[in-house]
Amino acid sequence: MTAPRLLITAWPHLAERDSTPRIMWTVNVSLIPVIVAAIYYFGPSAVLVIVAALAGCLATEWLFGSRETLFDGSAVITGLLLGLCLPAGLPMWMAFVGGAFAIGFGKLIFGGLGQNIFNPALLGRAFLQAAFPVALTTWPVIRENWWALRGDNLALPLMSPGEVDVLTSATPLGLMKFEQQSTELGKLMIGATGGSLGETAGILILLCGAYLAWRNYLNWRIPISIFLTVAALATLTHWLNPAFPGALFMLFSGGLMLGAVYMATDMVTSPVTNRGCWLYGVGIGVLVVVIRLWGGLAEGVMYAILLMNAMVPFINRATQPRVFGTRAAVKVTE
Amino acid sequence: MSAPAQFQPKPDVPAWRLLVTLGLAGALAGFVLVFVYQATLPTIERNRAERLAAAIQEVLKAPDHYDTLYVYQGTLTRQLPADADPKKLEQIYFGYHADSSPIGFAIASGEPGFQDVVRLIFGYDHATQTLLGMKVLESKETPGLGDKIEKNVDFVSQFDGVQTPLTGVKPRQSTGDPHEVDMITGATISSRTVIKIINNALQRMGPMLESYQAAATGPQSAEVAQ
Amino acid sequence: MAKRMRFRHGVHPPELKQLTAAIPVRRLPFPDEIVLPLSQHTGKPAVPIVRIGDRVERGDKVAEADGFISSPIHTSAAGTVTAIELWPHPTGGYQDAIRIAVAPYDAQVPRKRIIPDWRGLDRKQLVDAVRQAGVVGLGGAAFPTHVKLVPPDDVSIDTIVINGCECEPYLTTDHRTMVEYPGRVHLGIRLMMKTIGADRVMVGIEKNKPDAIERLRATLPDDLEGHVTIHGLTVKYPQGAEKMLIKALLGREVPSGRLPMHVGVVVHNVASVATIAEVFETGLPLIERIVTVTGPGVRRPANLIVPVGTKVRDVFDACGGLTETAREIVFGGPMMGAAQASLDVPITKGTTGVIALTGAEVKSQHSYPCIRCGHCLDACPVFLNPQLLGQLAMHDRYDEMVENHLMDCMVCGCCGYTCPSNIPLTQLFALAKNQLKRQPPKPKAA
Amino acid sequence: MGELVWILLSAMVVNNFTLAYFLGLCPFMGVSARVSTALRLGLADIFVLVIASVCAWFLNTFILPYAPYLRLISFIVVIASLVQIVEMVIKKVSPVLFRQLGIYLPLITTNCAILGLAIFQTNRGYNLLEGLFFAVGGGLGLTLALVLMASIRESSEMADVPALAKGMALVLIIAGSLSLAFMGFAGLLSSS
Amino acid sequence: MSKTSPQQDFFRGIWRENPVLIQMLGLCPALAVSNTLENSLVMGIATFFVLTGSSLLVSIVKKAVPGEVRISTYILIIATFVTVADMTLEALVPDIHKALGAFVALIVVNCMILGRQEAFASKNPVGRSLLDAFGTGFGFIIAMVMMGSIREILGTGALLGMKVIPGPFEPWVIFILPPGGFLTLGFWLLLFGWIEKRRVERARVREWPHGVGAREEAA
Repeated sequence: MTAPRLLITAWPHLAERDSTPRIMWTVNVSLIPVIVAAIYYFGPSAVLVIVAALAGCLATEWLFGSRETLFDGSAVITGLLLGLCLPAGLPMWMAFVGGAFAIGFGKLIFGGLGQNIFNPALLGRAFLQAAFPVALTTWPVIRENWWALRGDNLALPLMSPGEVDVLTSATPLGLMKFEQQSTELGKLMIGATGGSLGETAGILILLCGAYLAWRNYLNWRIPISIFLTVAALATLTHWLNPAFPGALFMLFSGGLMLGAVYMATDMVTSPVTNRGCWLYGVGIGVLVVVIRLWGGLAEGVMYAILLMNAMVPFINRATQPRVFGTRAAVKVTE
Repeated sequence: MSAPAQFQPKPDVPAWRLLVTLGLAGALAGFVLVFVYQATLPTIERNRAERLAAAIQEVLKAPDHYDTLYVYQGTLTRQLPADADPKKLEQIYFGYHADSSPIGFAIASGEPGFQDVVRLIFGYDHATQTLLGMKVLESKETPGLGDKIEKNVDFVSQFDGVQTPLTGVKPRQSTGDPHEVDMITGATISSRTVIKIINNALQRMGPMLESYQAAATGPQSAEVAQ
Repeated sequence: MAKRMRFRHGVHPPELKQLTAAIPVRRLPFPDEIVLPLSQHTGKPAVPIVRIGDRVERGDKVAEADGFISSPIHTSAAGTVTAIELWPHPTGGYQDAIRIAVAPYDAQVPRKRIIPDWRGLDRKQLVDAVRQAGVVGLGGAAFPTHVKLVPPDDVSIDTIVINGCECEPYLTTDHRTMVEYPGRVHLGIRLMMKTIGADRVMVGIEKNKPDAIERLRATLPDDLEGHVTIHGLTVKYPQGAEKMLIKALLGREVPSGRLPMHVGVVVHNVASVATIAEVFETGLPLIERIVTVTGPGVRRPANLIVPVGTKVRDVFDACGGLTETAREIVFGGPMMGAAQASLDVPITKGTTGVIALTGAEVKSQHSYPCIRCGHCLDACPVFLNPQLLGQLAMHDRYDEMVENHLMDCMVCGCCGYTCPSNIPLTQLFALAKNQLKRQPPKPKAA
Repeated sequence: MGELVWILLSAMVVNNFTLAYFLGLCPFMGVSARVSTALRLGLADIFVLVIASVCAWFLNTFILPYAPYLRLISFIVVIASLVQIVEMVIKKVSPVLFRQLGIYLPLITTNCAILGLAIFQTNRGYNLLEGLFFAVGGGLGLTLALVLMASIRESSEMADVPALAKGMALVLIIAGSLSLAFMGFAGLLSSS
Repeated sequence: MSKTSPQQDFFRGIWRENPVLIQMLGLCPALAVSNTLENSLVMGIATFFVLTGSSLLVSIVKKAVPGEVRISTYILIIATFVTVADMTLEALVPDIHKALGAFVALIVVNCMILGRQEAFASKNPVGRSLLDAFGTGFGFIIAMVMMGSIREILGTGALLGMKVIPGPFEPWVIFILPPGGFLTLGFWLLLFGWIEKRRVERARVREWPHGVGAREEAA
């Protein structure tokens, strides 16, 4: 018998079928329904904004990252998520800048995939929100003419968006906070309201999230703890002061669904321990409610997640698992 | 700072020398400071007065002259008793036309806004319960959005002639009510802060203004009648 | 028992046992040469007592145990000692081994009763016989069995746990032992109860071997009834790890850094138990064992009785040879087994199985950056944080690894199995432990 | 009461001393590499801030009306010497506490957060109670920023940060990101 | 301290040992008030004044001050100069003084100033101390101008209040907000790091023109 050329690899010689690129691309695929919903509601503007954000991310990754990381799907997730949390009428150049910042300063500067502290997409959005507060809070309404742009998407780079005749309206949260107007729950659930591109279709996002949780591509403890915390606090505050919205409204309005399912669960920027995930989710839930009810902003999901991202290294330290056989009460027969 | 680490005590220096050195340095510093203080004080005070005058000028629509009133023990008074320290009391201003007919009060007040405390001064005619003008003195509101409360002429000019108490409405939803102020789109909190400051200040000061105006205009109108 | 017998965490690799699970054990013909490494067990290597040119009969002792935690080695075939030299060893690298050219056409008749009959032996004599027979744990680690038969005076053992889990994929050695030699298992149990002095025995078998559970229950002698219980356990890796098994069966947690006996338990692999009985039955020392030869790279997978020292090349020949696509040979199970660099590596007492993997099964060695998914934390049966440990290992921060309980790691491979980024976590830990063994961590500065 | 809570929260998160007012940057950049150190430094900070707040109020009420030009000098001299005295007292009374916090005290005395607190407090005309809330809020804010920064730096220590960004550039970017995240608290408690 | 030439004394602080950009001293004012060029300049000049003034005084009186009270005396001197600067600014440019707010007073605790006294002025003759202070002060002003101009141009589209970017430029408000301060300094550090890297690479190519792959890389 001729000896084959033997390979020496390390044990274990079996591995789960999952791989990092596979996880990333699955998340991307699971975003497709949400993107389709965005396009259904916001027309060609949705395509333009998402493509611009994606281009910003990929261009930066290509320039400063490596070839491999360009194709592992992680930069694509950042681009899509960033695009989905922007308003439809945003000039494309702003979305591009957001993408570039997200990848450059949200990810690459920390050493690339897996090493960043803050969710890159949210950091990119927070940067845009701070840089262009007006453009980022101009919410176009869903309107009859599907083909019309929802704002000056095509503004020249660095230039202000021109005055385009677009009907704008406040988001359901804005209406609630500043004018005590509630929005019909049914509309909230199917997403027929003003808001960012991807935050409108609550039910759809939940379904996609359930799929990802089933595949173990997201830690279900995070969204569940966020939902429970927000629902509990909202019920309590609503009971104490009926001017505050109730639990269902809180859950389905704004970016909570998108944030809880896709942003907070970003593996890199969420805790590694399960106990940590519970804490992290509860923290996000509390911050969301606090910012929404008592803060100056109508929506707090983005900041809540970023703040808890900053807490994650601390949470990880504090929730190290108890190692087998180190419980104090172990009885030792001597 | 690494300074303390390099500290090398020299035991042969007597304590009195240390004290003398510090004392000398302190005395010298004090001397210099008093000198510079004396030299700059007039300019500084003039600057402050000018700034205040300019603000009052703006919100009271160019009064000929004005009185400084102190909030003292729940009333407004022009003359303070000798034992009260004017620097610790809240001050408001009462302006007159050239013919000594009263214009109204200029009241400065502040409350937390979007970022930090917003301070503003507004002119108020108590007789007609209308505002005469508003000027933001100090704010850190978001540039380009919240800072429209001081930079947007449309917003600021609304406070000329509006009835109190104010209510804020969205631009497209105004009904023509004289109490309404159009808020700035996207800067609801900042707009509301301005309205809140004015309403709260008037609520707090209302009775005082009432009694002062009655006292001030009463004798005056009698004079005119004579 | 109402309580669910389980431990937390762990992984569910594919079982892959169907290749050999139903194939009865058959005997491998004697090869032309056997190679007996002096170190086939945990502890000090044995010392050779033969010289080159010596003629030895089957079952003769060729190397003597060196100390208490050591074990003698016997030849598994008659022949002539041709060399005592460095030879490829299953743990990697080269180690001293005795090469014996098997005498052709020899009847291979052993000397009579090297090991005495067990009947009439007292406790001490029994243990000594086991020691003389060179019996070691057959589950893989090859810890000398006699050491575990005499608990130290300061501990009292109340339960003997028999490990029939065989949680590693592919392997069916223990499975076939239980199905085909239940009598030996029960005899072994009886002998152990006598030496250890415990009257409760719990046999843990994963539920994917219903025939083994059935067979052991059916053949249980009446007098052991009430003392021996046989438990079906959830199928999960690493169910067969001592600490996990004790946790699952008894709910006791072995304290970090201590041994099972500190919670009153001794764990023996089921094949070792059967071997204890076997040496007394046949009178021969441990010179052959059951090995599962399997994997997609083998033409005819089988369960074989292999003379210890047979080169793996000869084992494959007996199974129809390797396929064209075979790429990697693994000794032991796929989770913890070691890949072999040569087909000349001999089967030792601790070799549970030989697996030939094809290119399709060999795991890619390309790893991605850690994305902190936390799957390894969910997998680690001893609740370590492999993610953190891995990072520390990559930066050579061994002292901090110890602070994070590196020493509790049993390199079971769960973290590496589950890691989507394919980071060789288990190797990093094994390497770090080795480094630390060589160079103990500095005591923390006060 | 609402006013006091607002002062506390404003100094702590809305206008965080470090992330919005840039006070106490030296320890933030320099000492914040270890979480345990950062935590102790933060606690010591709160302590000194409270002392400074009381000092500043005292000086401002009883002395400075007569000599306003001495404000800066008196603040710095009085606060520094008082901290020194407290340090000595702690050393005598509780050596354990001294080992935990004391070694940071000299470092803090020359920290701009202390003088900044005193000046902000007098500029805004806070009374004693308001000053105390301001000091505690500011101290909590400093501690929060320090601990967050330290834990993030600890975890980035093992990251493959590009050589270009290693050190201060990365710290500044992290600080910028934290500052961005803290913008979420804008308008807290002032909307109603 | 090794012997240095007067040129070195002066130029060291401007670039190679720039207090803000290299030594990371005096960050508080550099980040807090650098949102417009005007503020940055005034702050830079005020700091320059305090630094040179106190350096001069410290190097004059250095012999007379015992070591034990050295630091206290320096702080006293610095605080005096700062108060002078504070009052002068309030008299001359009240609007900018208002914008700078408490940060003028905080020059006292700018580590850069006390650091120069402790490290240089207290050990060197008057002339050299003054040169050193000039250099460091200029270095600080340069850093402030670099911060202020970038932040003002990007944050408002103008420089010193005059529009410099044509067209309907959309200002990047973040640059005049606190996060912008951190980020701008971060950008500058990255840029300098990159330039330095290039310089080192070039130098290496000059030294070993046929070095291992170095030439191709640089080309």
